[in-house]
Amino acid sequence: MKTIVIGVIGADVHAVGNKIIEYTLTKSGYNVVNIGVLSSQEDFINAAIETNADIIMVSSLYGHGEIDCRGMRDKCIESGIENILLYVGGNIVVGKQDFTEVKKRFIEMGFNRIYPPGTPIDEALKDIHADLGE
Amino acid sequence: MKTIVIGVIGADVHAVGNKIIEYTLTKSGYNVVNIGVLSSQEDFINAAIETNADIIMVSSLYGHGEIDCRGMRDKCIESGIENILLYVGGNIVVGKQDFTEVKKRFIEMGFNRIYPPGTPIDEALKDIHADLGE
Amino acid sequence: MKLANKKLTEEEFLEQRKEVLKAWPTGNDEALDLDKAVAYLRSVPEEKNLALVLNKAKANNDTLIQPRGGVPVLDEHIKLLNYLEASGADVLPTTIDSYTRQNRYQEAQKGLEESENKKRALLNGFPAVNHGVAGCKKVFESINKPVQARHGTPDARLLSEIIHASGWTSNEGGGISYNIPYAKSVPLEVTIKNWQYIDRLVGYYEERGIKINREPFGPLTGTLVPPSISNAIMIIEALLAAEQGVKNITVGYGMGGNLIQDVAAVHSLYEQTIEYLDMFGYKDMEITTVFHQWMGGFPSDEAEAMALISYSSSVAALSKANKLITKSTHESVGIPTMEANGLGVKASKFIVNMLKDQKISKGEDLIEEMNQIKKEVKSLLDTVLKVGEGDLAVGAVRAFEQGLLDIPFAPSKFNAGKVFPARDNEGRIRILEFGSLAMSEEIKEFHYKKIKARADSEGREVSFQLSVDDIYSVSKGKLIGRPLTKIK
Amino acid sequence: MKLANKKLTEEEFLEQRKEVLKAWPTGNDEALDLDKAVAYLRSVPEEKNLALVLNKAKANNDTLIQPRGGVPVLDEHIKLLNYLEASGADVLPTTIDSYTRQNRYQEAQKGLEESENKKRALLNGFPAVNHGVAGCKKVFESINKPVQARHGTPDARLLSEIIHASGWTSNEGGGISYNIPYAKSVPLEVTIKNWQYIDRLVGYYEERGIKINREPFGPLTGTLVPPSISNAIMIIEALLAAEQGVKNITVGYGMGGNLIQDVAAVHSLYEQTIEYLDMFGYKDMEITTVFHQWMGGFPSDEAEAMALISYSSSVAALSKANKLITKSTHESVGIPTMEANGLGVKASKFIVNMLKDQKISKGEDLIEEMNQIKKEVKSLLDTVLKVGEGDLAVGAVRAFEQGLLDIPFAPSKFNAGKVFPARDNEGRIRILEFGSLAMSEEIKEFHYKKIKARADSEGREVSFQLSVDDIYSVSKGKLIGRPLTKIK
Ligand code: B12
Ligand code: B12
Repeated sequence: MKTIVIGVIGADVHAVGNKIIEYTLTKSGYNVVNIGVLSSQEDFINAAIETNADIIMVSSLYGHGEIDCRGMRDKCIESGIENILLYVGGNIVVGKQDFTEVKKRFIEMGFNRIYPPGTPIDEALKDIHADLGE
Repeated sequence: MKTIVIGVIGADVHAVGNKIIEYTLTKSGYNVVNIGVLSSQEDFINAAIETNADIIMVSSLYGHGEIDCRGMRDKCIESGIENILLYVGGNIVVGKQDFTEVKKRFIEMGFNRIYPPGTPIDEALKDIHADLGE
Repeated sequence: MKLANKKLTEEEFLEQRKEVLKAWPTGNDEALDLDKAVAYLRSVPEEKNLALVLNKAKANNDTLIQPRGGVPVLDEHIKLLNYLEASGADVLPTTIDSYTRQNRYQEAQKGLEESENKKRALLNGFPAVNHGVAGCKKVFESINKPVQARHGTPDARLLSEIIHASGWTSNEGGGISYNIPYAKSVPLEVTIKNWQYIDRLVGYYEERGIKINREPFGPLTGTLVPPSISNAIMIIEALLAAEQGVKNITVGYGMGGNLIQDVAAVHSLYEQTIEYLDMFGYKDMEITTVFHQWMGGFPSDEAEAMALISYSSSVAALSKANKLITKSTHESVGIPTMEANGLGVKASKFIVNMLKDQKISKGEDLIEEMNQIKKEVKSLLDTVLKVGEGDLAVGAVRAFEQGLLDIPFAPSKFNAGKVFPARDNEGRIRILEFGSLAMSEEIKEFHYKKIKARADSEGREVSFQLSVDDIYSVSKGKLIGRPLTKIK
Repeated sequence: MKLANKKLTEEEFLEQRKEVLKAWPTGNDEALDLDKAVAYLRSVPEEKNLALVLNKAKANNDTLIQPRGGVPVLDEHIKLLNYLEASGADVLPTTIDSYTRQNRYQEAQKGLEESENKKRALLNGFPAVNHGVAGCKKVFESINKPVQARHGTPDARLLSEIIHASGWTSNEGGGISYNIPYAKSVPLEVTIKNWQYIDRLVGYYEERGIKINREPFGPLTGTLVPPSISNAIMIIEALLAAEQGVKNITVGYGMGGNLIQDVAAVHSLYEQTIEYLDMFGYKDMEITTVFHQWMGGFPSDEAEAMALISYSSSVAALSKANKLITKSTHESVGIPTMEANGLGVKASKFIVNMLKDQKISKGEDLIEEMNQIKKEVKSLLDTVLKVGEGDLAVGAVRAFEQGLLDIPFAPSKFNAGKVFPARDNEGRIRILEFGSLAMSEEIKEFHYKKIKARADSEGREVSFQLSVDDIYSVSKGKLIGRPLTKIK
């Protein structure tokens, strides 16, 4: 069973999507480790190391995603999980911005998959399958 | 007392604005000759000649104004009232068009004043005053 | 032939038909052979037959969404309808241009050609007669939903022949509702006869097992029409249609603006239509209702227009109307672009979905308003039948002649034009001036009191100024046209 | 100090205040001297004092319009507020960024500076503490309407000091409503104490004749919150505020989606708030209500979003709420541009104007729903008082500890999180899983039956899947999250 760490980064308290993601991924047969809202980069990374996770799935809804996610890949490298898959989704920047622009910024930050607003978790399932070679 | 001929041109049956225009102009002290809806260019011109009118005020709401108004200035000239003021207002063309464009077309057709959609008759009162030298 | 509310015999109908088809060359099309038309209509699939689609919507408690829309050039029109379908329209329209409505096919032809050449619409609708059966069939075959003709044509006989033979399973209009608001000098007697013919055509198909929907035009002038007046006319037109053999009828209502009055109007329209059809012995009737979003002057601000569209949809959904005719954010300016039209469809659909499973209970206020409307409708219909000496068609003509029936703000010279409406303190449409409208002293008293209370609260006299202010008010963002400084 | 629902003495308050002002350098501003602040607030004109503006709206039967909105950079924020004012907002917001909400002023400073440099907002709101009294006064002096701080801050003591001293006459929040939905690990005891301080500050001003409005945050998680739960929390927070000397309170409610339930909720919220304040002997209270447009996931289509905004406004107007908090067509995507925000204001204002003079009568259905809500609220409040041994503050803490009070979908670990809601067949929000929620068997029976009827009509089991479907449904254009193929 593959393991996915999920949570909401930064000072973000949007809990609903997080609960739904847990529900959906669990139902789809993954071992879900949910660190909940208001989680720091360290919280994600520690949980991933402890559970030997395959994916870290960062939610950011409140708009500070760009600030909150900076340097996360570096921290993964420092912590020895340089190859972990980093997904991010929700409403990851402030306001309605051109998403190709936004995506570029997050790719540069070392994220593997970046989802635009309103992508329900169900739509990410096929990417998970693909990335995990299932 | 100055005389104004009003009416709705062409196959147009929008009667409400016409009734309001009659009410407003009469209240403002003009002699209003209302030929009503579904009026032809000839109906307007004949009424103007008969009553020795100062202005012909054409309403066109339904969108065919451009076709319906063509050649009206020429007909006025033929009928010997070449100097009569021609006003037109309502929703004089089909759809939401750039109004400066529209205005140009109607100026070329010999109209003196052309009003964009939603101009209530009250707003035209000052133009009438000015044009009639009141 | 003398006017009477009596079914045309097949012979009379076919005799008249010969003349009708001669009015314009496209009447010559062999597809207008009735056997061929019957065969073609038989092949129309269930989901493209508006009569059946409406019956189903009614059973499912759905409110179908239908925009208005029509452009002159054939391919452009097909593009428009497909776009509207993709936006979520359940029923597709074809709005006919104003020359065709006046049977000025020559001018329509000119406008059509010029539109084709200039690549810019010069007509305000689709000239269906000029396009003929070939064009109209092409429209029908290019879409997946039922299509209805919407116009305002005093003499729509040829038009109706063409559209039905092309698989269009619904036609809007009626002898009164497509005359008084849409013409100046066509006698009512003439239009009632025209529409008897049109209904008889539908009856002809019905006799051959083909369901076609007919929809009297409820909003009339769209301008502060008191519900009892429009409902009475809807019922008259339903009865006249039923006599000619029409079975599937959608009676209409144009939003007034006050939620309770609007819901009451739709409920009582439905109930009284059934009641009168029953009373006159018409069997197996299939009756549905259609609600028109605000039909008066629209606000020019697009956000406000969208709000008005949405509010109209809420009222429609709460009234449980089976169909909703939508407007667009361009309404106050001109014929909408297809995009703007599509947005109106989307917003409206969203609202009816939100309200699909909701209702407002029949509280006292709603029941009282329904009773009031029904009482007034009865008063009007009783009078029509009385002056018609039992004949509804004759009665309608005489009632209009004498101002016993009278539609506010209508252009027709066969309409007395003595009735003036105004809103009361809750924004319900009441009657300020009755003229000769056939209503009892008690009813008049009721209306006067309501309007007086409003005028009092605004510190002014009961006068025509109230009507004028109310005509403008919604476009200015208020339901009631109160003076700016409200005196307590 | 032990938690108790007891007014802080002036000494206690002033003592605590010293610490509060030390949390960030801007707390040092001499304008925070209370005498100076009192003098400044005295100079606030009537039409810029939200407490007075709300009282007037209530007297006139108006629904005031207030958008959300806040951007990091001072001049940009002023521009935004002026734009919203020009769009028709009656009350102006200042939404505070999320770092400030967590008292992370350092990060807020970084975000502010980066936003200034990059000319692109990196914070999701206005960092009022970092801007300090100088900045906040500049905001206040640049506009002509009252301004309110809106946030979600468990410890908003310094923030509240700064905004009130700057002439902002209203503050949103409360010890429960700005904790459970907005924090993960802040004990309820701590936030209740924080908000007692904030209320005491308002009480301090009130004692000096300065009216300041307080507004508990009604929508909580904005996600299928049963009205009785949010109403109960509103009443608790109103009572806690009143104890500290607050007089002008606006209790809030977030739209659920069913018209009748929403109207019933606002009516009963108002009535029970008054009732409980009376019961506990608080005199001269000025109570108003605020309605929040749909607070859950929004549709991404802008026409649909506008429809939802308009529908929300209709419900608000019919509920006769005194204030309406608006959304924008960008809601599902991100913080709106000022233009999109302004359109939401315009549309909302249009609707409340259309409905200003309208009401829906208290039919049986509405009255029953009100009675149901009131019964449930009483059950919750009785329990809170019981477990608190008469003390409301203590009772609130213990009730949450034991899951007797429980807010669906909240992030706080001090919330049991055992309650799951789902809609019934009319779209009213009912409770599927009660956890330990303090409700009688009779109430549970009622909810179960309602939800069972819905599940039955959809041919499926009563399960958490209903809640999940209902969370998504509105954003997908349906009120009820029914399965696609509805089995009869
Ligand atoms: C009510 C209405 C109707 C009623 C009319 C009833 C009647 N007999 O009067 C009904 C339902 C019957 C109707 C029918 C049609 N209508 Co119509 N109707 C309207 C509507 C909603 C309001 C008009 C109204 O009464 N306004 C209130 C009065 C007080 O305002 P007003 O008419 O604008 O007049 C004022 C000003 O324009 C100005 N004014 C007018 N003339 C002049 C002249 C001068 C010189 C000046 C200074 C000012 C001035 O002063 C008036 C008083 O303040 C408008 C859209 C809108 N405005 O919201 C569409 C509208 C005018 N209709 C339109 C159309 C197309 C039609 C139809 C063809 C059907 C269709 N395709 O939907 C038919 C036409 C039938 C025909 N042959 O004419 C279009 C015209 C489109 C265009 N120009 O591109 C409009 C704009 C709607 C739209 N956006 O599609 N309609
Ligand atoms: C409900 C809500 C709230 C509730 C949250 C309650 C709670 N504790 O959970 C309350 C009212 C408390 C709230 C508060 C705030 N909110 Co809020 N909120 C919303 C709202 C309306 C719905 C969110 C929701 O629950 N949706 C339903 C769930 C199921 O969907 P979801 O959250 O989008 O999650 C799904 C997908 O995004 C996706 N997904 C999520 N993460 C990931 C990750 C991956 C890898 C993948 C593949 C998919 C994925 O899958 C999820 C399940 O399908 C949204 C706007 C919207 N969407 O309509 C704003 C919104 C998220 N909030 C916003 C903001 C700004 C705030 C506030 C700062 C207040 C404010 N300024 O108005 C505070 C923030 C407090 C804080 N510190 O975090 C903004 C964010 C702006 C931005 N990014 O530019 C939004 C977008 C509204 C807006 N347009 O302004 N909010």
